[in-house]
Amino acid sequence: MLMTSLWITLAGMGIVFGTILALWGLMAALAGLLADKPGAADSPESAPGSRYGLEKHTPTGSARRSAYSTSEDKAKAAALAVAVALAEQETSTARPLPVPPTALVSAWQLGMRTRQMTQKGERVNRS
Amino acid sequence: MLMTSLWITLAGMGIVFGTILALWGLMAALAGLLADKPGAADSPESAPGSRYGLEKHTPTGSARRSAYSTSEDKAKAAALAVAVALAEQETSTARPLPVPPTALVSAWQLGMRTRQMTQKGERVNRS
Amino acid sequence: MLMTSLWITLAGMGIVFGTILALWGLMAALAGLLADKPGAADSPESAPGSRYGLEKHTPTGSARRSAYSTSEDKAKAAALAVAVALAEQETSTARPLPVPPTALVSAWQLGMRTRQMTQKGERVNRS
Amino acid sequence: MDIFVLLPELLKGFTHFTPGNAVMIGVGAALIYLAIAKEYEPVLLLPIGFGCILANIPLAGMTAAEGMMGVLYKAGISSELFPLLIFIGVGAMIDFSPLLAQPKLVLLGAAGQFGIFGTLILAVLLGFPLNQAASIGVIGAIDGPTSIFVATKLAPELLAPIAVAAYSYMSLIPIIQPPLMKLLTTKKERMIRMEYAPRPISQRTLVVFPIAITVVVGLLVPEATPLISMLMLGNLLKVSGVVDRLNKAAQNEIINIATLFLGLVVGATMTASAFLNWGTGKIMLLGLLAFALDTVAGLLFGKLMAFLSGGKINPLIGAAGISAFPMAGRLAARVAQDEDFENFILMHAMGANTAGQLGSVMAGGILLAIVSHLV
Amino acid sequence: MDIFVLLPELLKGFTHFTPGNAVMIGVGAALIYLAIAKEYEPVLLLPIGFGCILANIPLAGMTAAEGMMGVLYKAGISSELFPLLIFIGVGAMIDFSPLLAQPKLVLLGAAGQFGIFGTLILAVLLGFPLNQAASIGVIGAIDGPTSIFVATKLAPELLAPIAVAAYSYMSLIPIIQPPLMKLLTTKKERMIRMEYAPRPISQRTLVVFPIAITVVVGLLVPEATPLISMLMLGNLLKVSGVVDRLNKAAQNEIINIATLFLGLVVGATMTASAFLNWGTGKIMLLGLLAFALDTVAGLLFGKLMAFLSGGKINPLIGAAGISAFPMAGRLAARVAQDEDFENFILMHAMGANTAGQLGSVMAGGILLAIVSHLV
Amino acid sequence: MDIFVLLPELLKGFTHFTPGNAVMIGVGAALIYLAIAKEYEPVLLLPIGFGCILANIPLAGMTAAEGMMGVLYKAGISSELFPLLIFIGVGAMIDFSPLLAQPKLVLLGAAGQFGIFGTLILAVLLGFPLNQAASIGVIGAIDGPTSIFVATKLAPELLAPIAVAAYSYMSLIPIIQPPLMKLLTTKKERMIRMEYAPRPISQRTLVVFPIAITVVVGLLVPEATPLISMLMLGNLLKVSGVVDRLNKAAQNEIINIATLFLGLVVGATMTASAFLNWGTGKIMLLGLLAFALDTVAGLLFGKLMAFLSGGKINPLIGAAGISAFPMAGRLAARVAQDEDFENFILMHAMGANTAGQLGSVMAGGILLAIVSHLV
Ligand code: NA
Ligand code: NA
Ligand code: NA
Repeated sequence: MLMTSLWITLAGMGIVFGTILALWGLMAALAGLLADKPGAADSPESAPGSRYGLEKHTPTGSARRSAYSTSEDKAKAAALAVAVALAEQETSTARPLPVPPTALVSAWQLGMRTRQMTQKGERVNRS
Repeated sequence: MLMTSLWITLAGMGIVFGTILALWGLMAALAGLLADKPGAADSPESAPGSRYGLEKHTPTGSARRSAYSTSEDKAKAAALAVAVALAEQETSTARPLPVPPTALVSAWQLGMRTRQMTQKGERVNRS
Repeated sequence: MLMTSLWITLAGMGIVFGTILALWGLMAALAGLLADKPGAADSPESAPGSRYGLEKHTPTGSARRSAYSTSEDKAKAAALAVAVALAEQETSTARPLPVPPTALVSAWQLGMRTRQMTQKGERVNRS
Repeated sequence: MDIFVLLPELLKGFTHFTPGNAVMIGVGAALIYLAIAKEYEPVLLLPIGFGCILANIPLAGMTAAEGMMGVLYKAGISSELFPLLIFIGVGAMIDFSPLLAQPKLVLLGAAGQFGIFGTLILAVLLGFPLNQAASIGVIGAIDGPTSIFVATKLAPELLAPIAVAAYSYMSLIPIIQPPLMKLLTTKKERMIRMEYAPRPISQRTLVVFPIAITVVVGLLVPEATPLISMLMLGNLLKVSGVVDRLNKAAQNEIINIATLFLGLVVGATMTASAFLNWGTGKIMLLGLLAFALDTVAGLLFGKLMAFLSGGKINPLIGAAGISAFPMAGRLAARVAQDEDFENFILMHAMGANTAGQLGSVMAGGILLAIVSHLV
Repeated sequence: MDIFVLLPELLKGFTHFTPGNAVMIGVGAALIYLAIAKEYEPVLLLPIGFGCILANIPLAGMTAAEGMMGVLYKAGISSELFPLLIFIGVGAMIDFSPLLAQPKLVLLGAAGQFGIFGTLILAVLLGFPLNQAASIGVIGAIDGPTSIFVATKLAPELLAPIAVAAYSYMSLIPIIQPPLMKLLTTKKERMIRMEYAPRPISQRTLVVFPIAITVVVGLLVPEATPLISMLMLGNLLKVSGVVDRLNKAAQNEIINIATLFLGLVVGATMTASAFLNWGTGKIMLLGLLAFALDTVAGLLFGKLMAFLSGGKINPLIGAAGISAFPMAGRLAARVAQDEDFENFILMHAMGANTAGQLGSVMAGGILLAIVSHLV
Repeated sequence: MDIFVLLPELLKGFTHFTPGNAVMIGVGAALIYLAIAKEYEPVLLLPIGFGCILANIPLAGMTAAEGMMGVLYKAGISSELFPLLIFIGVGAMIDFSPLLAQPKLVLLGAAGQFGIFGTLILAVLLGFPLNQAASIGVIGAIDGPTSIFVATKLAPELLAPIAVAAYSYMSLIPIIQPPLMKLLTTKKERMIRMEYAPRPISQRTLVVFPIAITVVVGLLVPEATPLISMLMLGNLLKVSGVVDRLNKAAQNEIINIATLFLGLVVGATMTASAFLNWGTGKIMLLGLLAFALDTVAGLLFGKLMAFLSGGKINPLIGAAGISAFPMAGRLAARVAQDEDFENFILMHAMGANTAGQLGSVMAGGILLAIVSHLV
């Protein structure tokens, strides 16, 4: 019985890593093959995020990402990341107001969690 | 058969009153045991209604209640009650506009009923 | 087998036309019997469209219709039709924004179709 | 396939159409008229009326077991799912704080249920068997889902007339009650002003209340558990303040869809054979009586409390104990204001009104317990 | 558990993968491409395409009776619930006032159905049995839910290709119709201006209309009752103006959920064995023909009305009688405007278009009646 | 009907009430307390707690097969519909572009699954049969729907404790992970800054990704297809940008209703007999271990990648590979910022986090495949 479970662990983790490696290849291929030709990236159609209006609400918006993914400017990225973080904090505490559906969505998975983090997280860090 | 139904009435109303008495005790206990310590009532968490943003729409909002439940000022209560009544009249007739879900909710149970009251009620009162 | 299908066609189209004729009579009767008495048409209740707030979004709004159905002024009708057409074009491309439900509704049946029309339609017309 | 085969096929709709069908289609149209022109509980009477019309179109097969209405009946009525889902939404719309602020008002929620039992007695006298008489009595709960839930269990064959009575009269409250109020109370009584200095209600209390009610009522009246628990679940979703998306779903998606289908399916049971008989007439009559008896009992008990409290309680709020939330509550406050514009008893009336909602559900469960025990 | 047991277990997905599966996954991807890149009825073609992919992943078991797709198929297709729920939402989006203002336009809704029967004949000639031929013909209803409803009853085995044809060509209307319009009408005809001085339509009329239609069509064509009644119920919810929450539920929750699941489940029937055969090809071809025949018949009947009315009617609106609401209507108005920018026939075209919607549903019901009578 | 018949009838609720019921009602209340006061996954723990209370009210009959909970269990759990519907909504809320921008991060999604298997071994050592041990292990997927989906198939009798553990600990991530992070990583490692110069991701890529994942994972791990495909369907609805109404339905109506009912029904399985035993205690303990093992494995693998990459990768993002989307990702970024406020690894952490979501689903499917093959 123990042997079996060890076998399962070996086989299981093996297959997990195998499958994940396959996905790595897949993603590398996709991101390579389907990348936008230079310049095209600016056209409203192909710019990721520009198609979905919800993006502005969702936790990690490719809209935001693509905003600086093309530039190497670290500081800008940092500033943005902070803005994002703050924005999320607000979202999480904005529940009482009649927020748009997607914000409520975040309120679910991310809202209360982010808040817990602020609370507990700090508690932990203080210790 | 008639006897049976009389028995049912006796037993039924008896049990109803019995159960209701139990609830009376329960509520008295709850309201007593779980009352906010003085001062705490001001904290955003414990102030009833402050937690739900819908309150502003719902028929009899504890938000409004708690607003004057702590004060003895009758006149204030009166003024508020009027405001509430008027507000509800409006809600009930505001249906055609794209109202928020909760207002629609009232529109269901309270909207048309309030309106009927105004109509029929008055008709009755005039007679 | 072929005879049967010819029979079905004959009978089928016959019944379709028969039923449609019945509907014609029905509609003529309805529109006649239930027409508003002159003057009444101005009262907010009986003016079609005034009852539903959604109208402003729906493709062919009787609200708009009734607006000029009573006047013979062609030019006005024309101007309105254009406005309508343009409005619809916008609706169809406004999807990315958080649009009200009904607008989304159009976005479904009419949005992308209208757009296709503009695209393909023009392509065709140019040819 | 020649014309002699085709013709009867063409006219089968008419050849199977009975005068009864015609009458029932008229009834359906009348319900829709009341829903639209008079705005009598439109969200329910409109679908009921439309379902009634569908049930009386011959050979349409929608009410067959595998037809749309048959499928929905099985999914939502036989399973009792629809009334319970509606209760989740209703619970999310009720605010119990006026009641919690003045617990003694809960007694009015008991008195307002007498109509249920009074009507049961009359129904028995009119010759209805006990299970049917009880189902008819529950029209006196003056709470649609409760009536439907109990009728489905005791006498599903009477579902349609009972639902129609329950919802039609619900809309007539502003016509049924005021005369009785004027008749049974003196101007002096109606002008009684009530102190409003309730203890503040903590959010803790608001949250514990629905849970405690579910457990206590569940232990006292197990048969009432499904109804009371779903009502309290909805209320908990609202007062908890941490599950807004569930709260909104309860107040919208869930209650809207359940209401539309419940109405359609209840209406679809209104076939000529099932509906066109003296029984239906008697039920409509008894239903009206149930509403009146509830109001009278509520008012008389209100007068008793007024007397015992030494004129500190306005008997009008007794009429709000019949449930019919939130209309009866607002109506009582209004009638008081008609006597004396300065007299505001809205919060007391709403307290009695929510008590009536609780009382109705419990009375329904109690009746279910006793009768299913006897039948 | 050694490697020799494990290995086949590891590769079973591939060992069971057939070339047919590969092709069908390609088909699914193509449908998703059309949905996203070309915006061909995306709300339906995207779920259909995704469902098609799911159905061709070996051993996933989602299309088994107890798998997700199997459960949804039983719940929504076998029960015919999904197309009917979609019709409630569609009905709430249709405005019949342009038609009520010009009742004679309803005739165009009959002519536009010829494609159904013309295609049936061709399908029979191509060797399809009658039940299948009829189901294929109903692609000519140019109304997704109608096609699916009829196909489910007469030839469920053809559900997928029929649904795919119906919805793909629906999006091609702007490519299919204009050439035929230009071919069959003279510039002079296309430039005919139409008076627009309809009688004003009272709200009373708008409310009675859906009820009357339900009863009359129900009596004339019982088999069409489910479809027409749900379409009219949705319309009644909208025009009544007193049940906004039900109206909104119909236009959103109900239609959205039904559409998503309908698409997934229809797509999940697209297994290689069921889809990859000459029949599918023939059906796609016949479907295209059905659209063309509808348009031709509509235009010719439009020309006839133009002639009989002494040039008072623009034959282009005949092409709007095929249904495909609301696109065909707007397209006809557009083509007229291309000839003469001052020429506005939008309201007439929409009248014919809504007439086509009614005609399609009735024709579907009539075919169902006749064929189930013969098969 | 005399008092001697009535009395036991009156008190039956109490006479059937067991101490076990009392304890379980306390457990339910505790879960509701955690949901409201501590905001631990309230949308799930609140319904679970309420369902638990309902299941322990004697004679209420709600958990009977024909009772409300029984009906919903059959409709949504036995059919596996609820967790899959929830996944459609979750998928519509995930953004995979941070992962697509840095594909190598996907490896962290594999390491973070070790807890599943480590826990399985411990469960076996504690004497659980294999099917139960595996179900307990899947708590380590740290993804509610996956745990419930697998447990339903392998050991439905353990559904309640597994769901409770999965969702309670999910909320404790901010307490469970930081100490382990501090313990296993040096300050220097935590201060590693990561370049963020990803290739831009085209919309084409975002659209093809969910489709490709469905097919590839479906072929590699057929048992994972239902979960992964619904997750990807939701994501496709969002990124396609052409089916906003379906996207919104997935993110609201569908997920809200499924979540409410899933919670209620899971809670309703918490009867005293099924829940009050040592097994439950062990499961809660093992669940906690699963979370810890996942985190440790993730961190160690992160350190390995940091070493191999020559200090270019911050090992903290390894802790985000356990899934628990999106909290674990944000937590890792936060802890890094606590060391050096200028250090922003949010995008890398979210990439690892979404990889963890994929890894969890696949690991769940793989375990299902292996174990159902052995049992
Ligand atoms: Na009552
Ligand atoms: Na057609
Ligand atoms: Na995991």
